[in-house]
Amino acid sequence: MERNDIVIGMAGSGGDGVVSAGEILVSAGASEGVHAFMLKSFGPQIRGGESSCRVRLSGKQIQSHGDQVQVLGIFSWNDFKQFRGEMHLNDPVVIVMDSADKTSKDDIPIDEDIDRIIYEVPIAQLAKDKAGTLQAKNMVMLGVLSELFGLPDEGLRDAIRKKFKKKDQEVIDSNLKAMEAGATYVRDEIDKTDEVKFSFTPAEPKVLMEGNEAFAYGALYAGCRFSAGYPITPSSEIMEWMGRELPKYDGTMLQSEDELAAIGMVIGAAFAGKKAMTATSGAGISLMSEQIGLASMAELPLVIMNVQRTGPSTGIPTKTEQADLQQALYGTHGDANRVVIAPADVEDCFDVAVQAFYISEKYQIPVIVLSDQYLGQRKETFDQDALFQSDNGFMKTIKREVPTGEDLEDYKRFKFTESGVSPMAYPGIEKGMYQAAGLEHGEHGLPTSDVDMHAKMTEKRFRKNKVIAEELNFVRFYGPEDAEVGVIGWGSSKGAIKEAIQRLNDDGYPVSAAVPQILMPFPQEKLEKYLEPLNTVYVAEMSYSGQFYKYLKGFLRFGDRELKKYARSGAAPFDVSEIYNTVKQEFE
Amino acid sequence: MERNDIVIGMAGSGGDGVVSAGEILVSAGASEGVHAFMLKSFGPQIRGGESSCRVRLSGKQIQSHGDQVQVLGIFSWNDFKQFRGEMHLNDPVVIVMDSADKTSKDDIPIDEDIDRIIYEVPIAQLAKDKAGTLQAKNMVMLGVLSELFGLPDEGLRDAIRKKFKKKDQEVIDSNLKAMEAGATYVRDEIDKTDEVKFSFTPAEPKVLMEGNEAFAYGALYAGCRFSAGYPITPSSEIMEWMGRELPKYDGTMLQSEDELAAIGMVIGAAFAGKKAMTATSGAGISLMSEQIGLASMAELPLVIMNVQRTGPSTGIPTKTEQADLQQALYGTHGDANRVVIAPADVEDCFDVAVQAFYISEKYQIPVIVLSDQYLGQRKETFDQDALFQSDNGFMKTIKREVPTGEDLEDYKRFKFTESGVSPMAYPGIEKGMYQAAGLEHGEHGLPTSDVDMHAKMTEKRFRKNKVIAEELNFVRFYGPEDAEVGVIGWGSSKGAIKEAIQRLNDDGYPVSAAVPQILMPFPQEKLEKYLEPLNTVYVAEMSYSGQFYKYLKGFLRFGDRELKKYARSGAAPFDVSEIYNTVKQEFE
Amino acid sequence: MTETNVADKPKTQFKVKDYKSDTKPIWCPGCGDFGVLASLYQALAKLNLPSHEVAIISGIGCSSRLPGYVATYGFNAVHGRILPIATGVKMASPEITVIGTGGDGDGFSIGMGHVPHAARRNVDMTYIVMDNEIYGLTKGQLSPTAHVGDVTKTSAYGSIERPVEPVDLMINVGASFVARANAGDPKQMADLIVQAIQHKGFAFIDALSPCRTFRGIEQKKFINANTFKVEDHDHDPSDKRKALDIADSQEGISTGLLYVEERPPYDELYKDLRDRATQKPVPEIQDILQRYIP
Amino acid sequence: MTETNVADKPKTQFKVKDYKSDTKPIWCPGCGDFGVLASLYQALAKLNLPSHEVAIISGIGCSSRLPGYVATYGFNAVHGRILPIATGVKMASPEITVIGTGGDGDGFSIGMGHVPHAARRNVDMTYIVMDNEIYGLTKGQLSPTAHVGDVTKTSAYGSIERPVEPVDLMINVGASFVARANAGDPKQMADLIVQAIQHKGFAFIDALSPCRTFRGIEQKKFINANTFKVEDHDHDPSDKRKALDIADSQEGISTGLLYVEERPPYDELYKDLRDRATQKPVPEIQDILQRYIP
Ligand SMILES: Cc1ncc(C[n+]2csc(CCOP(=O)(O)OP(=O)(O)O)c2C)c(N)n1
Ligand SMILES: Cc1ncc(C[n+]2csc(CCOP(=O)(O)OP(=O)(O)O)c2C)c(N)n1
Ligand code: SF4
Ligand code: SF4
Ligand SMILES: [Mg+2]
Ligand SMILES: [Mg+2]
Repeated sequence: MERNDIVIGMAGSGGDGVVSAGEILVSAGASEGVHAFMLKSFGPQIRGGESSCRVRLSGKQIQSHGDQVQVLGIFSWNDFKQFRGEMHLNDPVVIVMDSADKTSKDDIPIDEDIDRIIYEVPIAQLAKDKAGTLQAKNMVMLGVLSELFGLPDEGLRDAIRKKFKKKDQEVIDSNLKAMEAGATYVRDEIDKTDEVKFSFTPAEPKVLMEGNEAFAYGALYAGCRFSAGYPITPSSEIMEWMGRELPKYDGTMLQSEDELAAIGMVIGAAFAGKKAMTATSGAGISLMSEQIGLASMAELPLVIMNVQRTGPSTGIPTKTEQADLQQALYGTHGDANRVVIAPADVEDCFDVAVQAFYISEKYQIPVIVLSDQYLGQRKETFDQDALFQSDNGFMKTIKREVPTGEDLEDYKRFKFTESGVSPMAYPGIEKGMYQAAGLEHGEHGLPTSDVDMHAKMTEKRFRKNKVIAEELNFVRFYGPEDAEVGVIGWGSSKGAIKEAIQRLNDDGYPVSAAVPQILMPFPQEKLEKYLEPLNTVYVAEMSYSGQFYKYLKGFLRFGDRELKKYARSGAAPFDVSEIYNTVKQEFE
Repeated sequence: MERNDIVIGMAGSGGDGVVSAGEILVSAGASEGVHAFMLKSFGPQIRGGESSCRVRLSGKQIQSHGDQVQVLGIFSWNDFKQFRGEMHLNDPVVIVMDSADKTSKDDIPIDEDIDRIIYEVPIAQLAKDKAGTLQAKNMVMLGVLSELFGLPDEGLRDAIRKKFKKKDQEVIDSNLKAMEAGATYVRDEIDKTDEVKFSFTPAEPKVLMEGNEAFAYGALYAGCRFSAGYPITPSSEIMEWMGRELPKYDGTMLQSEDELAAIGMVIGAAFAGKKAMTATSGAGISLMSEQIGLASMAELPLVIMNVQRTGPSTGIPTKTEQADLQQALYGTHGDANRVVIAPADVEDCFDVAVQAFYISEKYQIPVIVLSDQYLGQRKETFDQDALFQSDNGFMKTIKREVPTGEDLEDYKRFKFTESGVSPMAYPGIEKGMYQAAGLEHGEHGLPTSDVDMHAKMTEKRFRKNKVIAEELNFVRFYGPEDAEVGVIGWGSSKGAIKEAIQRLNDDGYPVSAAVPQILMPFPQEKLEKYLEPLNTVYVAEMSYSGQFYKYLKGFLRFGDRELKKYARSGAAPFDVSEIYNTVKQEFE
Repeated sequence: MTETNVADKPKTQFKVKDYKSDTKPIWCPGCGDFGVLASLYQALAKLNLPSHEVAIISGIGCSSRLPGYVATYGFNAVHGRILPIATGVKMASPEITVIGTGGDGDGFSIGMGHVPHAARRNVDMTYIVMDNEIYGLTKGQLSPTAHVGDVTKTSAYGSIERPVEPVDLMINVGASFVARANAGDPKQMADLIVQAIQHKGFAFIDALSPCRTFRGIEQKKFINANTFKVEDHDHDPSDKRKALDIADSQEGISTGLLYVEERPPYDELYKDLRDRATQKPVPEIQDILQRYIP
Repeated sequence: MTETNVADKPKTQFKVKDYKSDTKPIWCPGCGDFGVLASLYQALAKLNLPSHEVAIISGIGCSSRLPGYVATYGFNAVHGRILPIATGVKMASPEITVIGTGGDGDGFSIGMGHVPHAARRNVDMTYIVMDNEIYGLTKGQLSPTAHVGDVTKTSAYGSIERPVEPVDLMINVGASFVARANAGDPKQMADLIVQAIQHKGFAFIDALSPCRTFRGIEQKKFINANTFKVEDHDHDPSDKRKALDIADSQEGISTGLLYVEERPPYDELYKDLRDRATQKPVPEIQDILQRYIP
């Protein structure tokens, strides 16, 4: 069976180079214009432990890591075990394994019910013989896979050359030889009995990026020139990127002593007039919560990226979840207004970065961006011209409004205005001197404990929400307008939801979905309109307690229609079939 | 008009001793068995600035600071200005003022529409003449008020004696003389034209306490022997109380370097087997949020008191608000289970302390107690036998379940059980050794990144909620069962709500109210039953964004009935008439 | 500061009154912080710094109310975060004169985690701690600089904790300018503030600023009776060991410039870093995309 | 520990294997932390401490995984909070032997705010920092003990920050026992851990523990080549100035016991405090109520 969509899983130990192989594979795909997607996963070992990757290649636009793994490349069954829970296998599954692994057929750690077609290849042997080093095992595997399933082999060779371009020609040659040995072995020794065959039409190369890179790049593009952070998985790549790039563009990246200092430095820079941001995760965002309240009170524009991981507490730092939503919405004491916005795919991380800076600068408010490990650390392709034109056509960059001549006569930093936004001075601007404060204050910024002033200022700070909601209310909708059953999700779940809806529609089910990009202020009108035709609505999210579900119930009028929760704890992202099967039940 | 309920306001500068006078007044009331209530309020000045107090005395059980001020004692109109916003005056208002204040009648800073009866008394003069010191001005004022309005004068004299009992007899005498001078002046010089006359029947002396004291006392009673904290207004009295008392009972109070350390020390002590707590407010609770997640993940029993103040950020440290609710419910990353419970009056602070330790120890979960400045720093009376028998009959103290012989053979700290609670060892218990962690873990406590184990452990941690909700679901209900309009409120708003309901019922309106004591897990069944007869429901809270309203909407089925929000920013607590007037509109 | 044209203007001579804001201090009569404020006005005037080119960052505490009384840019932030916020301001706008002002609790209890880092980075700022050995604003609890035996609201039976020694600490963790001054000696204080602001790098002043309300008049008397000036002792502030010796002197509390070291400040080091980063040609931002096309 | 009968039992002689848990370390081959772990087993056995009377508190980092490998009570808590949590354990249960183990980032970056306070209080515990001058667990970012010029994932153009000196810092802020040891010398390390645990008060060990993965074999070689033992130099650890001198020695990295001071630990001071609090008769808890009836 020819197909233009294939999901390949690989597992082995650190030395097996599983993740490198995956990277070469997606890079090869991208260079031949194939849509590619890659997830990696590691065991607890710091280095040299088990690792796995899942690669999806497709001729058509893809939105997720896909679903069941069709092809499994195994260096060691023992290493695979660690990933059993997250790698759901297709039935039948095609397996390429190193014949050096002597696990008996009966002990292979996959579900008994799943049919399997197994090709044993002396991978280690070939690597040693043909490339002279066991390190080339992954190249042999790539050769085998490529030959067996028709992967973009020219791209593969290119990608290998690029990967080792800083090494000697010798290294490149021996890796290419190893790949070739794998392919030759297939041609000479293997009788293909499975039906998996990838077919694709080469096209213009695609961009291949990780979400964290896309976000950092978007921030730079938006004019961010100050970033402070403290390393934390899975967000560190953002500060590392910033640390390399910002100094080139007259910017500053500081590694602070902790997250309290990171957000403090960002607050200082924002007060000083710079577009500033920090990125963190898990524990880090909780530590920042006090000063997020300060930014809210002092109406400072800044952007805080939270690449969510599995929680609570330290949780599982290397895995994903969507359970920091409530923390983003409410995680500080007092009525502290802020904006929360969530990217839905890698390319969207760029767009959302641009929008986050736009909103924060224009409305003088902290903007929290909710990405997650699934989004931040996956590799995904998109078209070359997609980046600088966002899905919702929004790619504006601005700088905050400063007070002008007249304002400066008796400068009121927190002047009551219709929109709630007051022109903002910063050190260096003559006559703009004022005192910023976490204390409640009057229009000039001076502390007050007056009951009425507190009421008025609170109202001012929240007034912005209406204006923001008018300007930014992007929601992704999928499926027919007259659907009966709807799915609402957010952030990184978009991919699985979108694909599930497509599949359901293809199968004749009247189902639609809505994925809001901005979560606070919420695009209420659009969502209420979306609800109109629906009888049943599912809220799908990777949070056991159903944080999004509770949030939506807080203000959306669901009326009589049935509201269902598809909420589960995270660590593994949604599979397409999970959403598909859940929603399909409605029609049974 | 004789009345057995009077509200007296006083304002002056620091040196005027306004707050002392108030304290003497409530103490006098309490000692004569009168119900008493006192609020104090200060201007921004650290010392010597404006201050004010409001004292309510009543022959019947009271629930709040009452409503409009009937009698105003003024040392200086200029100082009064600061408190105009929070002191709502009765019409007519009776004013006793120092004739030394030369503010012209027209410039008196009170609402023009309010009728006033003014008595001018040479207060400073009398103090100097009769007691030889201006410091006795407040005593003169007390004498005047007592004589004019029939306050408990024997009690007053007693209270003065007690107040100065550590001073010389001379001091006592001169203060008594000053008071007498005030009374004499009234008898000799004043022609009473107002109708305010307080009448009361002396009874057994009442207990007079502040909420912070009651909570600290309750914690000690519950067996708490470890407390760590960092000073912060308006919660510091709790750690100060603990610092004085705990060492007497073999306990420990540590002042930590910050709130991160405070909660850390408490976590250490809880891990070590002690009943432990901390108290904080505002910024402090936000700083603790990371480690609240740790306690949730490691299933550690501990109690965190948040005496809420006006926020966000530093806000107004000396004033009240109810806007930390969402922070308490959700203020950390990840799905971190915890219990949230809110006392409703001073005596309830004691009860809730006992319950908080009961829940935390029995269910091994962090318990957040939400008090506020209005509750923590007010003085309120209650009957002598009220304290050790709580409103809901719950006054149990327990200690956590430790593993027994069999459990210890292969001790599983996080063993899956039906209730979600697993016996908990601590250092010193043989064979109980385990590793606690903020990382996701298996039954033995060892770190895991397994998707399924994360799902099972998350479920385990949340399973407790069902059992807790069965055991603790106390709700205060007021008004008739067949009411048409209902009010739901929480925490310190209880007083104003209860009194408003009484007043509305007295006036013939079919209105009821519900005030849940435990907010998470929420007493859902009881509340849903409560909703049944109602056509309209008001959610009343001191939070601009309507945090409680949104929370309730997240899971309560309100059906067709109209749901209304009475949500306003804080700084001033609810007046009875505020609730009364709002709800009464329903019938107009 | 590329957006504003700070340097081009002819300088006028500013006076103390130009630095006074319209707000009246909320401090208690007799509070040492008045002295520090007065000295700061003096120092700013002496340096003739345009108010809009100065930013004063504070935390929370009586002392941290100071920025409100100065007509420069001010930020009365949250408790304990003066140093990170000040670092952010300075690194974002190196042209601005950055001053941090706060209390002993703000700086050495909750803010302690930032002290060694700001010092070792040598952030170019002046940090004045008004040390009254008590928590003033919260009404009298134990401070990290209070002494063993001190009875306060939270040490009812006397403190059992060895105090933090601000000057020792600062010298040890890498502050490049360390001074101590008596708030009751405005001339010395103003002189030291001038030097601290002029110093390129992290300058710390331990301002002995008595709390009349919670430490009584005795504290002030003690300070006045027990301080001596290092100038009178022929002290060489460039010698670290000597600085530590005189900081701990048995003869009393040393005041004056105790330690100073010339060392490039953080913003200058960062400029060099940018030079290294731009040695190779830097692409247009839009062209970074090319790197991601395999 | 009133609930358990710790002291009454006849003591058995424990062996290294009694302290090993069933969990296999996740550390990379060649990681210095293996050496520290082995030494800790040795030290516990030498001291013959019953495992249930020991609690090891760690933060987050490669090094902070250590408690999982020891069959005592353990707490793998959150990043940077070893010292407060350990203080809580010790003050709640003074009978328990409390050990803190973590990384340089955990201790001196995010955990810095607690260091001077635990030290000056003299909390009776042993704190071992596995100093590899890098962030291991998060895969190679700049650490506060890294050197100027070091290129890491977050210092692409070389670090511009003067490093924290753990030993200097600890001596200065009041630690009463300060040692440095090479993880590659298990005998020295084990000896020092034994002394640290025996010491009454806050004992710190700077464990030079190379990170093979992010610092390469060179780091280990450098340590082995450049350390010397203070025992060989006739060092007097009770002399603070000498301790500071040898800590900063130009001849190489000094190891061994650098500084020690006898001073009552926090829990003992607290016992005295309780004595003071109970000098006057203490009412039954129920009777406290009487105080509130006027
Ligand atoms: C996070 C946090 N914790 C506690 C407080 C309460 N608080 C305000 S000021 C202060 C300490 C004041 O002492 P200090 O810093 O010495 O300043 P001083 O008032 O003595 O000048 C404290 C604990 C706070 N505002 N924020
Ligand atoms: C609050 C918080 N911030 C950041 C992290 C991410 N993090 C985990 S370990 C670590 C530092 C590791 O370095 P170190 O403490 O030196 O330990 P090592 O791994 O080198 O032994 C960091 C930043 C975290 N877990 N929590
Ligand atoms: S309380 Fe002390 S520090 Fe605060 S203003 Fe008054 S005297 Fe100054
Ligand atoms: S990364 Fe470094 S510190 Fe961590 S286990 Fe590996 S060698 Fe050890
Ligand atoms: Mg102070
Ligand atoms: Mg390290």
